Amino acid sequence: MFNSVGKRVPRYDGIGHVTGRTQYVSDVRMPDMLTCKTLRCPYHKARIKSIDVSEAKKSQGVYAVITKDNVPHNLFAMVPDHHVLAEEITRYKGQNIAAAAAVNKDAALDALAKIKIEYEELEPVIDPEEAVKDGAPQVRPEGNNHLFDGKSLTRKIRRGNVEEGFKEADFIVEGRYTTPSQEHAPMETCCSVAYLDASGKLVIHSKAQGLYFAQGDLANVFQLPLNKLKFVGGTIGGGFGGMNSIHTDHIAGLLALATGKPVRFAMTREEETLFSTIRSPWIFKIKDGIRKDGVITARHVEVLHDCGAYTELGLYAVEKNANLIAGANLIKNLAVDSRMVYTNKMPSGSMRGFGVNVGQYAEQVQLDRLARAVGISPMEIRFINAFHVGDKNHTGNELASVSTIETLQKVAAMSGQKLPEKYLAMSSAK
Amino acid sequence: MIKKGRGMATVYYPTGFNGGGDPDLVSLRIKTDGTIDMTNASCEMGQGFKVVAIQMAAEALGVPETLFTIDNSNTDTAAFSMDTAGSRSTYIVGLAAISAAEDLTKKIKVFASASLGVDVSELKYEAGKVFKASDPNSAMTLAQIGAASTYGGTFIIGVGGFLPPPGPPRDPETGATIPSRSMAWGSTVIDVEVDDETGVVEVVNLYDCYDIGTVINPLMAEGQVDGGDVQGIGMGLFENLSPYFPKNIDIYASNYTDYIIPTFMDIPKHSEIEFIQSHDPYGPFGAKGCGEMVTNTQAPAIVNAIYDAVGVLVESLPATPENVLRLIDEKNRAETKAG
Amino acid sequence: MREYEYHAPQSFESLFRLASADGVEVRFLAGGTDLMPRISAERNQIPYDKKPRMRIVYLGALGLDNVTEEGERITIGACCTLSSLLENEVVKTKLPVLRDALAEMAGVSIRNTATIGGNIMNASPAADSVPPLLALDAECTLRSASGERRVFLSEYFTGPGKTVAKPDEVLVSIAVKPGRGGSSFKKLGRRKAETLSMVNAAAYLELRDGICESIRVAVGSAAPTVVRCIDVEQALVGKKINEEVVREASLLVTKAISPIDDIRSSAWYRVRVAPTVVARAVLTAAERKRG
Amino acid sequence: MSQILKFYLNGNPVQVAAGDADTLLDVLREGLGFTSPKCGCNHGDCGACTVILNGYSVKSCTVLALTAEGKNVCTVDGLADGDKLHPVQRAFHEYGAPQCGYCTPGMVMAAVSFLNRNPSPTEDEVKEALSGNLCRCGGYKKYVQAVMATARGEFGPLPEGSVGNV
Repeated sequence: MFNSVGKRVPRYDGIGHVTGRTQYVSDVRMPDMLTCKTLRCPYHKARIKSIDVSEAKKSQGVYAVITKDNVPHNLFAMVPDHHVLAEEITRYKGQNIAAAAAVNKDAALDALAKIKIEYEELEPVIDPEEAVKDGAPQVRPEGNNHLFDGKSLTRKIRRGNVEEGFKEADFIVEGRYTTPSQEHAPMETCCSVAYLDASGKLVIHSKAQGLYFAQGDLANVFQLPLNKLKFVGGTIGGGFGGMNSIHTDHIAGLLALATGKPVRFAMTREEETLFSTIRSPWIFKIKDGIRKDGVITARHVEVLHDCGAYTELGLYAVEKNANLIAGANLIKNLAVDSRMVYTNKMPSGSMRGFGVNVGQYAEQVQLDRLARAVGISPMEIRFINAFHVGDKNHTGNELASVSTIETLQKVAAMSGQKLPEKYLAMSSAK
Repeated sequence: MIKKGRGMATVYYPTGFNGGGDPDLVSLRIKTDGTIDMTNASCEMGQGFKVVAIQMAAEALGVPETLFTIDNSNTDTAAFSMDTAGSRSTYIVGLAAISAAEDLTKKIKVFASASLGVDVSELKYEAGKVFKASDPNSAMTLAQIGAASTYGGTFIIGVGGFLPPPGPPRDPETGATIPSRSMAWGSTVIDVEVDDETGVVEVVNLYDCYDIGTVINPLMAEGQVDGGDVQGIGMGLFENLSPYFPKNIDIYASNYTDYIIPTFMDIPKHSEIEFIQSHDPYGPFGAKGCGEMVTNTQAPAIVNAIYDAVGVLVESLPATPENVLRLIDEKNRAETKAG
Repeated sequence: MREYEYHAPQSFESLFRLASADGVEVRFLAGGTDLMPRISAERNQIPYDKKPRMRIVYLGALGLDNVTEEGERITIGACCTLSSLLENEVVKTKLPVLRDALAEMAGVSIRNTATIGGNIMNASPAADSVPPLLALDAECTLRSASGERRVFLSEYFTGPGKTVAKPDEVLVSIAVKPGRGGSSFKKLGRRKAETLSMVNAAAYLELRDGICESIRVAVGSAAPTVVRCIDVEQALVGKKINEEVVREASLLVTKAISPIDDIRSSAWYRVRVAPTVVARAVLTAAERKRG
Repeated sequence: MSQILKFYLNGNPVQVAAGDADTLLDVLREGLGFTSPKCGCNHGDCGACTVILNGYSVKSCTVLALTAEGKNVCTVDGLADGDKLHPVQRAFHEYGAPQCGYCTPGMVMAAVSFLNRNPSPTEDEVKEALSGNLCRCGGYKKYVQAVMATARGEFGPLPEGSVGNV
């Protein structure tokens, strides 16, 4: 039926990969290139009482040292609330405060050592369940709790009538599940090389997963029109969502503008692991009602997302999580109440399975719990509650192509599980 | 003692940005020898974007994929892409490529019409050739068109785009909206062995069955699934930046010595992948997104398998030996107490 | 940023001259798999503290990479790489406990570089080569300008990263007697390869008619240094070795250890599983003896 | 401080200034501009910087550059014979083993070094031998399949003589 589609064509750049000729951002070298290093906050939260970079600027081999005062517009990210360089109050350990560009790494680090900075360490809040409480240390001036649609503490889904659904149930099953902080851990750490081309255009070699997205975001930071800012990239040593957030492009670009020279800013593995965005922690509480016949009659989910110090992609994760948290099951009576709270940690980024796989862990483990409560098998509960073509999912989305049942049938066969005839006869078609 | 257990998980996953509204553009330009330059600024990060994009454009034009080059390298020359995220690239770039191919064939016909002196309505395009339906010998190949148009001062470039229809604004009370029209589906069965004296869990067998619609390139899709399995195992068993959170985050992993991701030795002894035959009504050639869903089933399937093996429920990821052993101890204490 | 200088002395005389300088921090370099990452990390930090110049003295040109056998005594040069030992016939046939450990240390490419002397001199409580050598009652030979001295490995470590070796003393070799007993090493890592031990243990025991005549047990990653488990040993000497007896005795390992919470494992877990790891090492050693 | 370092790189004599505490990886990438060995961790954990040193695979970020004096270093650049790829390279490509490709040069070198020593391995031996090379995109599975296929001779015989030997 198809000619090209469906063929096992080897990757376009595969020969480059196996010969080592593929050029990644971290391989880009320019003549006269400077190296950037940054001064990062050593505390979870602190007030910068004073900062003096005058000695650092005089340090040998240094071309520029910048702080927030040198950033045309100090906010970036999808929800542009993240500071490029820290303002008076730092919000997480490792937050960038100042950056130096110098002839080499040693000179850049030597310069940073000469920055005179006075901190007042402030009480941070790390635990999201503490952060939501009244009187918790404030992560941001707007408060720790995110207000959805500008007013609501919770992001809601309501379908059917949950109370009625619980009444219909033979068993009520509750569970609480948590997921930790995870790092994307791409093999290539985040790296940028920025320079001004012959026309004066700022060119940034970037690991961004979305070159245009980063371009738009940083045009605002640099206050440059799009014809004066070019992003180069598209071949990166792994992203997994981590490169949807900007970690080095902004600072490398600012330093290239400040020095007129090519500037390379490559994070060490330690910086990547500790200070880049992460898959941030989640807490899920699920209460389900289920009938003896295995039909889930009602579900109430409470979600708390620990967003870290800035919004980055946390809000998007909460939205996506809420839409999918009830899982691949037809649940007629559903309530979801999601909250997002800020804490003094590195911010929540997107990570493969973004907002969804954490919820699906909770939901799928809870589903087995339900099966055990009723006394049916894990396979059975999934067949019984499966979506069919034309069903509406939990956000009212009509499902066009559905195959829970088919994947279950196949995976049962693959793993040598014999299914009862009635499940073999089922189909997602109604 | 080693205890065996089996667990499973079933998931579904939207293709594209939450709520749609995330466009991509594609351009297709014929060169003087009939080869084709495709551009779109999606990111090649190992998923196989480039080859998959080319295969879809090749399919749409009915020509071999060897004719193509692809430029995704910068914001000056590559057509707009919203982002490479949300399991969207195959789907949205594919639909944009189909649209660009349609535009290209339309423009080729117009050009050939003048060159051949045949009315556009009498021309057909098939497999890299424009010809008169009633007289196939009256024809031009892509190479002829590329050369004649370029040297004749006509720029033939097919452009197209696709915008996943933006969903209605989310209702703040009910949450009703349309996150995506296309959903991918999947189920995984995992067999584990749990050492009940140390809490060490090993994934022994893994069976994945996914519906990602039409599989554009099985080699790349299998790679995504294999990689998803390994990341899922990492999430299920190992990965935690600060294991003492929320008590504190001052003991943390800062490198690959401490932040443990799976190695060659940690992959299942046996694993199988199947894609079921399926066709998405909206996706390019029936395809849906694949990249993210494939790392969603492993953690819950592992946790369910651990329960099957030793009767303890890991409610906080990851299922490290320590977490599993604590739960086993608690269970044993509770059972002793219950007598 | 501090300064570094590198030397590759071709003789011990020049080595000792280099080692006895004032005002510099002398570091001996063998394979470098531990030292180089430390140096690279240091060179990426903002240099707030003024540190003295580091003098890196390479030991690779001094011929310390041989395994020799003299009667019962096997002497291993400190600069033998882990891979060379794994491939060594003497190690393969006569020191199975060391072989066990070597095979589970890091991965091939690190073992191709890393040396046994380096693993000892790091004095990490998690060093995998140390429990086997302790179980074999190894003896270290240190050499300095004033001559050689021998120190039993059991008296070698004074704390994490600390040994009895003086700054100008070089570990040149490690000697063991394989003995007639059975031996084994067990490791509990966070994953199955290329990983540091959460707890490890090695055992050597001599059996006669199923009775334990002599035994040495060492456990790692559970105290400031790798430690001998004297209580476990005493509880087993003179006993008929079976699973029950070994498991009972292995519980006493908790008297020898004082673990901490770290990124790899909590103290609780180490205390909880140390007896299991020790028991498994002892039982496998006994099994091998019975063969 | 820095010193002049002389060694053989892919069979050719090279001479380069090396800092006294520079790693072999630093010198290959920064001193000589050979960017095929990748820096993934600079800590000896990931194996992206794997090269063959006197016949043995090593993680070049753990090797002090000046210790390579007079030695033979082989990077992935030295494997192909003109356009003719080494069987391991062909196998990796055709089996779709690399994904983002950042771990691939190191993986190739580890596999080549391993096959030189053990030309007919079992799957378990392959996994053990490559376990020091991390990959975050892929599932390792296709790398194992590709090495096994190479060992079976699917991509022709391995070149005579061991790579990177003196």
